[in-house]
Amino acid sequence: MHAADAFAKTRAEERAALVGYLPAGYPTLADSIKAVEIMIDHGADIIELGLPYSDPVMDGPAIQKAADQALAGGFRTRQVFEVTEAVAGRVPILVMTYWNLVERYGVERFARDFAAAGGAGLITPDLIPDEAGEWIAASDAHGLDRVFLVAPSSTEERIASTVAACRGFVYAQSVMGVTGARAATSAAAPLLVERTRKHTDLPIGVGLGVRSGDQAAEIGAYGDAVIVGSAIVNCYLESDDIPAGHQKLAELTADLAEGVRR
Amino acid sequence: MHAADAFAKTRAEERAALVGYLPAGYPTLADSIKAVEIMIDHGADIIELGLPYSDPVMDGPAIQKAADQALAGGFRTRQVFEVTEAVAGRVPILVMTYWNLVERYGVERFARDFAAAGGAGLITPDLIPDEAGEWIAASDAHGLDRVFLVAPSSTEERIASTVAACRGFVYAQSVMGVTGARAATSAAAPLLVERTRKHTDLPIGVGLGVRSGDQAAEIGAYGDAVIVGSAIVNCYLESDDIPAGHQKLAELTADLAEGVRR
Amino acid sequence: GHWGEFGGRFVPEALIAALDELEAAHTAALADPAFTAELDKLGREYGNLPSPLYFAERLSEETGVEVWLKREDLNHTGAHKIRNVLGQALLTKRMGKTRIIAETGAGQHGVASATAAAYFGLECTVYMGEEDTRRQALNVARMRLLGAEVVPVTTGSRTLKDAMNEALREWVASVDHTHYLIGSVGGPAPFPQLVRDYCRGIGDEARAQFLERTGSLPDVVAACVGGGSNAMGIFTAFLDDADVKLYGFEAGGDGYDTGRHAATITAGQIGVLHGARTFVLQDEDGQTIESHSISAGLDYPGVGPEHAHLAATGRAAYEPVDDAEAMAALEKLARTEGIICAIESAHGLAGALRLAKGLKPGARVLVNLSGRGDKDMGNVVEYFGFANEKGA
Amino acid sequence: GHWGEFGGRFVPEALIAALDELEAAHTAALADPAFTAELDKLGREYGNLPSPLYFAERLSEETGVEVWLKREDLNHTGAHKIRNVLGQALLTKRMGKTRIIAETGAGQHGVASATAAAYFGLECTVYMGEEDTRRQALNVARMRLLGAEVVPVTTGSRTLKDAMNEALREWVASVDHTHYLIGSVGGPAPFPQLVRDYCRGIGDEARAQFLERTGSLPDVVAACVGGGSNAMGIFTAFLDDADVKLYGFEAGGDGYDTGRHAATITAGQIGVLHGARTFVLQDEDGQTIESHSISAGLDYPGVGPEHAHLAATGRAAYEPVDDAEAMAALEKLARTEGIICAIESAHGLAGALRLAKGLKPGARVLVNLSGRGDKDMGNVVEYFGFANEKGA
Repeated sequence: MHAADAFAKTRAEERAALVGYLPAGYPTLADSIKAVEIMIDHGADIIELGLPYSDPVMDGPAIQKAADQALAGGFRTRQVFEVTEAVAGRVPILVMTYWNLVERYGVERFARDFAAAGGAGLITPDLIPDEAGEWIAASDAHGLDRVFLVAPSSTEERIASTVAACRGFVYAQSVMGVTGARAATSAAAPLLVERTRKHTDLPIGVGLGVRSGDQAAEIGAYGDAVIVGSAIVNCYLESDDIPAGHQKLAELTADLAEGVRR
Repeated sequence: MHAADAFAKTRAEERAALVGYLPAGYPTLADSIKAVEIMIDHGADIIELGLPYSDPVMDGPAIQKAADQALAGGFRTRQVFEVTEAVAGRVPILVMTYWNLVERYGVERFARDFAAAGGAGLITPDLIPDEAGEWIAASDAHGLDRVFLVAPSSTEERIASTVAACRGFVYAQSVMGVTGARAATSAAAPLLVERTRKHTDLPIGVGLGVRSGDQAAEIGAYGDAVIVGSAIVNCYLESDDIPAGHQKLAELTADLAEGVRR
Repeated sequence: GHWGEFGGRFVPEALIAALDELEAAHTAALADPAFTAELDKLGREYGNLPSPLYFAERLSEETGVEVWLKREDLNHTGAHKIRNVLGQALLTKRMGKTRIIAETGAGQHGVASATAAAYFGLECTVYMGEEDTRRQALNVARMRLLGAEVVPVTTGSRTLKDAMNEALREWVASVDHTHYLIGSVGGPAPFPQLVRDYCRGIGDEARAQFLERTGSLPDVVAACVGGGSNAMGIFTAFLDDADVKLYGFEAGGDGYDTGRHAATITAGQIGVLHGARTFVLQDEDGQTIESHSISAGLDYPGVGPEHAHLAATGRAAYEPVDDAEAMAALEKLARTEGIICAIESAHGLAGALRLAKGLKPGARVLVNLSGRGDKDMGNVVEYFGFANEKGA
Repeated sequence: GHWGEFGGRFVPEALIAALDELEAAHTAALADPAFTAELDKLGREYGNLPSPLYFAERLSEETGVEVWLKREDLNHTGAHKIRNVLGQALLTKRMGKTRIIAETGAGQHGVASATAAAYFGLECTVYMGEEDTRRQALNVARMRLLGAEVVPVTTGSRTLKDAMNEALREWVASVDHTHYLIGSVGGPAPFPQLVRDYCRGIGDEARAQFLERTGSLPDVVAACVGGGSNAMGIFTAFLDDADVKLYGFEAGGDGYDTGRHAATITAGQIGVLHGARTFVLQDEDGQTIESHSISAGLDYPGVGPEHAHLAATGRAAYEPVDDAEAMAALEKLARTEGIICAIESAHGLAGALRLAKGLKPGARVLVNLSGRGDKDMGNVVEYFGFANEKGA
């Protein structure tokens, strides 16, 4: 399954897709699988698995904490394939990862093993197409989606070249800042989506800061996908135990899924 | 009484004079008077009263400690006249003092008050004749002895000019170093006395380090006066109480007096 | 932006525009005689440049080779770092930005950045691992005295690496009016070139001074390497002098064999860290490994990409120097020459003294004495046991 | 050896021969082109002299007068003191002596002496009040690292004054092979002249630099005064320039009115201390009174006799600057110019800033920035409360 499969469905339903993010291995390896299933059960259209990394420069405190906890629990890169394999089939599974982990595993080898596990593609927050030659070749060879980011600061030229390198969808970083749930979404987001649309027919996902169905509805009005990360991680960070986190996650996902369907 | 009176007597007896040093006000004001009396009773020929000073650069640890204690006890410069007056008449009383105390009191005023108290003169360890114009005038005016120091490092020229400025006796600093009882007296002392004698008929006192009758006898063989300071102060520093110190002082003085009479 | 396979820009797209702007501004600035003249004047009148080249006579007698020291310890703020911050701060003004941010480990780059910010009237925020703010409280005070805000970073290992992460995060959010004044020849392009360009005066001066004093070039140029700014600063002028051997000395920490070190080039693998492809101390999965060194300034698990390239091509050699060897060199320099250098610089000197044993008598060794040791006296006391009680 | 009624030699006869020898050796050395050339070379190549003259642009804008700083903080070891120790150590070698002793308060002169001793291969013993060895443990470590023996002095108030007593005592016992490397323009003749002669490069350089940069002489020259070496160092060149006003700023401590200060000239009486007649903080009887200042380097109850003379004749004016005013100036300089100066030097700057209010706009004020503030950061933290907790 690829991102395109999910977007075909959501476009047919004339709504935005809901993309749920969770670091693989968080809160535990087994519970990260369980969490993904909960998200799918409650209406997530695409799953974005984070690959925990020691130096996550794009992430705010919530996701850093979750990643640290996964690593402290012994998470290894190869386990992302286990998680993928366990949940693949119902919705597209993408992995969001800092680039060093892929380089270290071997770009071609990573693409091969991830494709074999049923993965859809990669979102690469610190890899721009300019540096992505090896990844572009490998993703072509293994038929994987390639999601690069555009940002409010991107020039028209960079948006054009970035979307040209994308496959599956384009990730619009809606605020200049790290990941994290925010009270208000950015005014820059609609403008960025509008600018990006001029250069591509690919779906455009909007990330960073969404924590409620209302916000999801607001973003779903102009974006093709609403990406939620920190708010999901917070379900566990703010719960006394994992079952309570699962419960919160179910409620949050349902709220968000309702939001993208308004 | 002047130093010359004491030396007239000791020369007649063909022996060296014993000069006992104690800081005025130590161990207390009254006991410093008592201590002087003990020294005179047991054979001291000349008394050297130290004037306690905050920065005694010529003195070793014992005398520093005694001076600090006297100052901590509230000793004031003018009290040296009280002590002098109380003990004057039996032997010459000289004051050994760092120069700032005299300058601050007023050189002329100090000479006047000290002479009035029956004092014999001053020993000035940090005043050389070159800087002593005011003191020379005042000591002449009030008939006071002027004891300057010569040292092993003094040139022939300096010895000559220094002894020329002296009255009463000449103080030969027998070692290059601070005051303090020493196990062995300096080999430099006899040489310094010999060099000094070529320039003067004044008696030559030898200071620094004497702590026993044997050492006193040794120095008395070539010096005209044996000056004892730290060993006397130690009588009190090393005793549990003042009466014990007085007892020790009596014994020490008797031993030293015997030494200069061998 | 690349040296062979090294360097590049492994950063969020959000920063690319700022990096492009910076690269363009830097290139234009270096081509603008008014800018270079102003920077030169600033260096002379404020930074105390050029730093002297010093022939260490007694040390030379003891070692049998000529030891020459480039005295960067005499610069304003006590290290070569003033060159970088003056250059970047002047560039910040030129770009019309009003604020700088910086990461710092032991605090030296933070102090230098705060200094430049005070001088130019820029706002300044310094990110520093919380652990480091405690260990280096006096440098925190220096920065605050200079008017900078110091933000203790409480994520990860709470040290330099995490401070750099935090600075990058903050930069994304404030890039329109804020310049990230990076402290070494690392990070995404154009930082490695830019920092090298502002530090290369070390080598340019030293090369000219060496020629003037000896009529020749040195046989060996040695420097310590953490991120590598002082080393690139002195190497650059000699890159085309094929007969001049270049040596970078990395922190060997407790000893290379113990695994507790910061010898990134010697022991690291190629990877991506803090925006550039370079050598990185990392585990099997690519997770960064914490580095260890008595020298806070060398205690970093990455290294500037140009060094990675010089190592890969063989133009420069990189070897570890452990804590004990560095501290012995620091003491030797103090006792023979009356110079207390930074523990960082002592690594370069120690490496040079080790090399000297294999050189022909009279060979000429130029060592970049990159900083002074005042900041390190706490460590020195701890290491040598020079506490008062000992001698009292 | 005398300036009017001040100066002279109030020391034991045992030292007179050594003082005569020293005076003769110093006079001969200054007349020997080989000696002066060697000292000059040493200053340039090792001491980083001449120090720059710096126009403090932002500070000038704020104050309305031109503030020029003589940057002695950029010298090797961080203060003007290197000039004195290099001169005296070279003279020690010339006299054939193999050992130096020195007194130190906060430790700066001790570190400078230990530095010169290491450089020249001389033995070195430093006397330091036990109280001070505890308060300045890092400077004790510096001296020991440089190979010097540090002797904690346990007599009297266990501070600088007592360390000086102890050094004088020790000198009497070792004068044949030992030079007493005194740290300021005090002590018995010829020390005040000698130290001034080795420090006067500050003013000689500054005067020439000032003329070159502005075409004129400064209206005011300001410096802090403890013992007074940095002040005599900069004043001497201007003594014959009748239009140049000279100002010495003493430590006002808790405030002049509190009596807890070190304003020796302002509050002291003429007396004899440490070998010279000068102003002394003393009680009715002539016992020395303990001085008080946040600046360890100014915390001394005496002052160089030439300053006493300049005060008595009116050629220079002396005023107290209290702790608070000095620290405010220190902070202002840090924030406007990116320079953290020594607390000593901040007294001179503070005085100059106070004077500036009464000067015509554009008047030119030259301040001797005699040292850097690294050594003072502990005090700064305490004073301003810049501890980490505050901002964390």
